[in-house]
Amino acid sequence: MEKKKVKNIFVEGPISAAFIGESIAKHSSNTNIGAHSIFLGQVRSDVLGENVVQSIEYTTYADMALEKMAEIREEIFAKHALTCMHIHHSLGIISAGEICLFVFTSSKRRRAAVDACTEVVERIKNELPVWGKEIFADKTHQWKENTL
Amino acid sequence: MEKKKVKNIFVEGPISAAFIGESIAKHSSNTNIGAHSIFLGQVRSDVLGENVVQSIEYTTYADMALEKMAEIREEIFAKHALTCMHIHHSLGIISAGEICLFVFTSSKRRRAAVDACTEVVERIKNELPVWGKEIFADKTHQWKENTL
Amino acid sequence: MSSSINIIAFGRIAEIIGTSSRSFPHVATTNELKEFLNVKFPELKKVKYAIALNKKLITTDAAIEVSANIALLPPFSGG
Amino acid sequence: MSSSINIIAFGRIAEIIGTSSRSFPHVATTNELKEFLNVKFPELKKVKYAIALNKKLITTDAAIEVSANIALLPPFSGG
Repeated sequence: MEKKKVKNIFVEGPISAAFIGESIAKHSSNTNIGAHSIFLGQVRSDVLGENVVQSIEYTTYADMALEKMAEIREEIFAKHALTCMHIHHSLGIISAGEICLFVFTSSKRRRAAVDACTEVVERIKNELPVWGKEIFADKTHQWKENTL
Repeated sequence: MEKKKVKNIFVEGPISAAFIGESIAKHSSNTNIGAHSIFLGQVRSDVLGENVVQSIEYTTYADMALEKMAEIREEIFAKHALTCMHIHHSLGIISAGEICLFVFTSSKRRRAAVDACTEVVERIKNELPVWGKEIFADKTHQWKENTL
Repeated sequence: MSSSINIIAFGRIAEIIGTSSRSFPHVATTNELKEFLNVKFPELKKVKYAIALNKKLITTDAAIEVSANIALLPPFSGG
Repeated sequence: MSSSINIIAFGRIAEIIGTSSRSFPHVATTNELKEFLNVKFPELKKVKYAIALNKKLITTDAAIEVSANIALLPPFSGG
């Protein structure tokens, strides 16, 4: 089996805006970067009939997800002239309004960062074994399904 | 003449990572948002022969730029199902590694935020009367030209 | 002693089979496993799910080794 | 007293004409203005620039009112 560097992308709980700010600040020392593209997923309080989503509980099959993510990372770097890419996905209960996904790509010119960011978000949603359980105000729940 | 709400997008000096973090944090109260897309332009220390870019000095024809930006904003909102859009562009001297452009779009589902962000960045670069003077270490300069 | 296989399950599938990790008698292939599970847990017939063998999604019928990591995966909904 | 027009210039164009705001004798159209400027500042011939009248880019020859806001704009390079 081929070896890939497997980086953890999962964090317990929501991703704070301050953490995102700090991640951006760290890149000021790399003066070869001209463009950053960031995607943030935020938990939405969708209304389903009489119910309102209060939070989403995320679980994953971590071994498989991280192996798949390493594969995606390798393919994205082969395809786009990126300087760096950072990905953070929440696990556990994330309340409406909180951030559950942070994708951050950087490159010399904007095209690579923008294209890679969009592509990796699609691949995360379609290919990573992660599940979101939408928890309603009355404590019932339903399982999210990503639409392609 | 038609009236458009003209919002200022220009800030003197670089855009701080902390400001970006605070802007993100402000959106947690809007639980109708599911996706944020952010583009950041960072000043690159390009090498031209023996010279290295130390900073870029940005100037604008503010009256015309803000009128054009209001027009772009209106068209972007008509085209994409956005919740909100925030744009900040630096003026004055911005050093290599500092952020000079911050475009921030939010929407219920990711497609609108992502497409609008990419589109508005292109339009800002192509249509706003803003000029960047690349200042080299030896204090000589050259005028940037955006490539399409 | 007849051999057994260990199966992990996630999300809605774990709810249906009542646990996230469980042993079953060994079956030879992934299609046979699906048939076995559909009989044991009729509710599974209503749910779309995939099988991963050793962390790889199975798209056609595949042989199951006794030592394989077998996972039952409902539709993904990360991000 | 002959009428005059006020012109603002930016970036490289302001460097060439030596100032960012300046009066010139009134000319009737934007094409005439370009000819006048090219004679007065031969270096301008080497530079691509656009003219904005009242904050709108001019793409064909246009009449210049005495009161018009006239701006000389080198290629944009924001962002």
